[in-house]
Amino acid sequence: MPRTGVFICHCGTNIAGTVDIDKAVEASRNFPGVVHADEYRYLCSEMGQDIIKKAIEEQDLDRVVVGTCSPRMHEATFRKAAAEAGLNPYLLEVANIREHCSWVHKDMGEATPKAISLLRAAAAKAALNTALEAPRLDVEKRALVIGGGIAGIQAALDIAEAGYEVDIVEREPSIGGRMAQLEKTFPTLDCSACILTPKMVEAAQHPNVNLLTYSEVEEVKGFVGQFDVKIKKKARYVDSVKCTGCGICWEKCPSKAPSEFEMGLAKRKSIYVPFAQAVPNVPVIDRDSCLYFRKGRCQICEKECPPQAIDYEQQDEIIERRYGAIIMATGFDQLDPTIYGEYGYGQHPDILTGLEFERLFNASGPTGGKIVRLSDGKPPKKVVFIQCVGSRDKARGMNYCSKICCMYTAKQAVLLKEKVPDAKSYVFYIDVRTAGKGYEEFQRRAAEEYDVAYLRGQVGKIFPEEDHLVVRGVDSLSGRLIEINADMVVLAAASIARCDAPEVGRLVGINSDSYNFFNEAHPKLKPVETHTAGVFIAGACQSPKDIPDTVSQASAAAVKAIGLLSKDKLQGEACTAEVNQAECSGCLYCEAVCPYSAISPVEIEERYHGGTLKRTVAEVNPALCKGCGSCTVACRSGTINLKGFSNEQILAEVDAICLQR
Amino acid sequence: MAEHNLEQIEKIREAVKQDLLGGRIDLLLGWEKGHYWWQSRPLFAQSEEDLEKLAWDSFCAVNLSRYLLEELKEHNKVGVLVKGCDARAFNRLLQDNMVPRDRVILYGLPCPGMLDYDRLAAEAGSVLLSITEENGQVVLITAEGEAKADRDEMLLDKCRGCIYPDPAVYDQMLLPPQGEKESPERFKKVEELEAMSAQERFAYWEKELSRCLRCYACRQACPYCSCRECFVEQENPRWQGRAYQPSENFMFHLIRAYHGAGRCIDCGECERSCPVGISLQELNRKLIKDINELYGDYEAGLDAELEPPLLTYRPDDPAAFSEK
Amino acid sequence: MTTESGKKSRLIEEMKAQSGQDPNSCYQCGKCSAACPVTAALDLMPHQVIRYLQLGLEDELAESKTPWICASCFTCAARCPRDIDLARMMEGIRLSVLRCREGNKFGPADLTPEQLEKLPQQALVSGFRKYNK
Amino acid sequence: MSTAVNENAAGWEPLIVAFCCNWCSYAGGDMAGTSRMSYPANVKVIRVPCSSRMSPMFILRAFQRGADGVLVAGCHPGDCHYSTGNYHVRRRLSAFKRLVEFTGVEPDRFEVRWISSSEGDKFADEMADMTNKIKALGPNGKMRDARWQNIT
Repeated sequence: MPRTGVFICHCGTNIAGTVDIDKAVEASRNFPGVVHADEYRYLCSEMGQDIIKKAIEEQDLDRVVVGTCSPRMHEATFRKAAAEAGLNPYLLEVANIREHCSWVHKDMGEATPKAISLLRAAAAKAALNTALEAPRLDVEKRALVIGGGIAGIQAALDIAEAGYEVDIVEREPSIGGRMAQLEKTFPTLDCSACILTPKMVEAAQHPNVNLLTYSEVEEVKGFVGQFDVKIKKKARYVDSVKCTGCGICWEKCPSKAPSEFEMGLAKRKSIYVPFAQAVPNVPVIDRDSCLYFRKGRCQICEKECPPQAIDYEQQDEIIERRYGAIIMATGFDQLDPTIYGEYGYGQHPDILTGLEFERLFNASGPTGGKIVRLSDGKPPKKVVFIQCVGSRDKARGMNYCSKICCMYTAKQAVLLKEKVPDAKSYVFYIDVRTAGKGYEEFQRRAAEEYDVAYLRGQVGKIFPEEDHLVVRGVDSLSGRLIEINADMVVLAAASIARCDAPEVGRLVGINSDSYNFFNEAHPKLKPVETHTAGVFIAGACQSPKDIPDTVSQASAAAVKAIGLLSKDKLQGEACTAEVNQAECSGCLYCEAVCPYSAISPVEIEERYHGGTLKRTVAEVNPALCKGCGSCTVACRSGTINLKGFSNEQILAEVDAICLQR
Repeated sequence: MAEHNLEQIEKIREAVKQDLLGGRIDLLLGWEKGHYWWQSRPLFAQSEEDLEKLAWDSFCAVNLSRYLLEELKEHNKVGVLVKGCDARAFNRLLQDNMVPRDRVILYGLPCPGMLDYDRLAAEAGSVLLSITEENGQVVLITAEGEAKADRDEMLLDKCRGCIYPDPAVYDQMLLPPQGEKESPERFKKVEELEAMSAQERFAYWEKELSRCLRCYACRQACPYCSCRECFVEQENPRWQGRAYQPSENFMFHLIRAYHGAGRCIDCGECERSCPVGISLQELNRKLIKDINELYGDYEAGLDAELEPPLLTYRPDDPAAFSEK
Repeated sequence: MTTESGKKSRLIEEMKAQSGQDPNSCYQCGKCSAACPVTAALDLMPHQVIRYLQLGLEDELAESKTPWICASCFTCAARCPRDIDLARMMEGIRLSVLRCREGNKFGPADLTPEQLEKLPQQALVSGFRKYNK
Repeated sequence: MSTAVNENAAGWEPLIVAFCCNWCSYAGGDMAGTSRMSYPANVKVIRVPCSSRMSPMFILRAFQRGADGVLVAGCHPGDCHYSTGNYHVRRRLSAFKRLVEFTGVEPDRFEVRWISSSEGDKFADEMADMTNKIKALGPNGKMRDARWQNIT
């Protein structure tokens, strides 16, 4: 029986509060194989780890059991400490007596016996632990960024600056993302294009950055360090090399279609670039509205194009490349407020969402930068902004606060005053949230210098009357009904996750929360990492965010990726499956269920009655195996076992945990 | 031995003789009469006079495919006579990579359904000397005289529920096929047990499994039990005790049945070979019924290309537990 | 729900028991008051009634006309972002006032024959519902 | 063999073994801990890398060693860290659960649940719900190995 040491942590009062530590230490002494039991207030601290290391050397321990917080929290810490004391890190076992015991059972009488049985199970498992070595995997020195908005661009530039190759895959014909649709950005009101376009150009020209626009990721296989990705480069029907971006084609093109970039408020040609400063400045042909593709006629763009760059025969192209790290920067959408019938969105041209109103400010936008009513083209006198449309709404919308609406509404109210001096803005709000640097000051200026009326309350009904819209709301502070004959209504619709986010997330093996935002590994300590090693997230795809937070997350994700790419070898998974080939009957059921195709048949020779017998058995490639264990259950005779969670260990844990004493 | 049996045996012998003597196979697995007239036991024929002992009658219930596992170790090419269930057993072994298809020649024998001696003896009432068969009737010849019985009544349990008497895979078909049969009562017993309360069901199985001697005859006869070392005999880890004791018996039979989930060909050999007559087939049939109901009809062994249901999945599979 | 004086308010506890609604989940956005079709006749706006519940102002609630005017058309409940069913809450207040304050203002026996002819069916039923508890 | 388990005298506390997958349900348990929820101490968690590591033998072994209830918890289908683990579990344990019930074990004694890493509340509710159901059912004599308690 290996010599086992048990160490129990008080965790201040987190554990000691409801678990009788001394009783647990006493009980641990008579577990089978335990020769040393100790406790300390903060085992994970420097001092705590030294106690363990000293005990390993002095007591000549070959197994260690620590009764502390969740293994997901400090298993790595204690394994490192054990390794420093010369004990193979995988000979240490953690009993989770905090999250799974002291924190969830208030009464000492219940928590202590449970902690003891969890410790007994850990000791039983530790006794059967074996010394393991994690395989060393090589790392492809190239990163993949999915999403070409400000988050993707910033992350890609940081990675490129660190000297690594990086590909940006962007679904739209140009990078730029949501930020390209903005006119000004809060709180400094600097023009969005002026700060974004240089970054886009820098990304286009950076030797290490490769733009794959109008492309989508089709398939991701492999694992951290060796992601094999298939990218579909959709056919643009324009030769990117020849095209000079002169614009003659989209000037002369006769057929039009609603512009996605302008949120449908304006039209674009069938051959188009989404916006003026598009990078790359190479148009794409939209098959659904192009006369040539629909009826085989026209072909004006082909005739008019000086460098003859149009190529109707261009086909979609699948690119296969290997990457070491992946950053998801897929951005967000805005809620469609038609679910709020009382606001009448979609039934009147002068009721817009925040993003649509933002497009009106843009010089190359649907109204050329002039703020006019879309119904009759006259400048609006009274504009009503309604906050929290779909946000903070448990019943019909999203339960969370979208974080950016209070600020962009204040910004739009200020811009409105500058463009239409005699316009009056009203903002129906529940709470104005201005928690960023310089945010509160900016919002107060909007209220004080730009005469924006902030009404604490909500709107019950909006209905058209003659040439204006009657907005009926309440000012809950004064308790009075408010009725405004508004010329325009702007709904600050919630920021929501992309509708296809779960599928895109599953491509790279990460899951999303109930709102379809990607799940970070830890909300506070690992905000840009995910549970899948090598896959990082940045920006609004993780939760609604403003530009400063998005950019800082992008750089954070970039640093995580760089940290990964800078390693020449990566530590793989130590707890992998292993076949006892003498007993393997070669049915290969394990191979059928292995999600990572880490198991393959191999021919072996066996002595049999004097002669030799050739037969097929299974073999595990430890570099590919991730240790899920599905093969061990598909195998009927248990000849394929999982190191670290072996059949013997789990049975021992069950036996130990069921002992009621 | 009925005359038509003699003709059939002659036909079979002719077919296999050319292959055996011609060297295409160096062993033939067939049946020969056993110690009693109502026993037909496996025949390992390697020469012409071995073939003289060849027998084909209504008692050839033993599943010959199972013997391939051992015989293929010593013999290069083996011929085997396969009824409907034996052929499906062969497909089962093929799917488990236990038998190389190119070293086996299958002689298909559509099966009329094998008779149950205990039922014949019970029907005869006194010492049964022999039987003859004509057009669906069995003539029971005893010391006191003769009695008639409907052949279908005298079938083995496993043959009464048989749907596929014709071999699903063969190299040569030696006798005319019979066509698929209806088996309305296949899951009758399962449904009866399902209708009981948990307590009653437990009492039923407790009584049944308490008789289990752990002789593992069921495992030895079963085409899906092809592990080199069965989990019950393993010491490290010690999955299972050796004593025949209530909880151990439950563990063995539940796990053995589970190992057959989506793999059991419902041939009934386990029940037939069980010395204490435990209704083992009902455990397997319960799994077959549930898997058909949950994940689509699947008849193990009919088509070796079809993947066993528990080795694959569909993202929108139903579950037998709440998924809310 | 403790009133400023800190003592447990029986009326409000009764209301919560009756209606199963928790006033604390309201963040006073005012959507109910904006949607309510009869605000003109109310002395207290719906969101103010909930505010009084939150503050435990028992006496003012007992005197307020609003719970009695509310015809439970459910517009507020349909639009409340906090999923509070105000109509049930108003019903709860009515019942609590009747029970805790014996404020039975108008019994079915006081109906005159003429009123009986003119009263629509629904008013009769809701009358019984409100008053005879 | 349903040994007359005399624990159902007053004060009997059910023993429930919960096998939780490391990536989702175990993390859900941690979340229940960090948010200081509470659930009965009868449930004891064993960590497995994925719910697809759950062999029916472990479930029966728990019953043999005197567990009154067994819960297997994994990620919601589609969220499995190993991509297809819980799809296989759904078929395996659906078939096994019905087989176990067929031999007389009450359905509530062996359950499977999908709990994600952010569903701390669901983790606590499922544990409490399971404990109550098992308390209602009483001690599980079936498949219990009477020799076990006095061996060690």
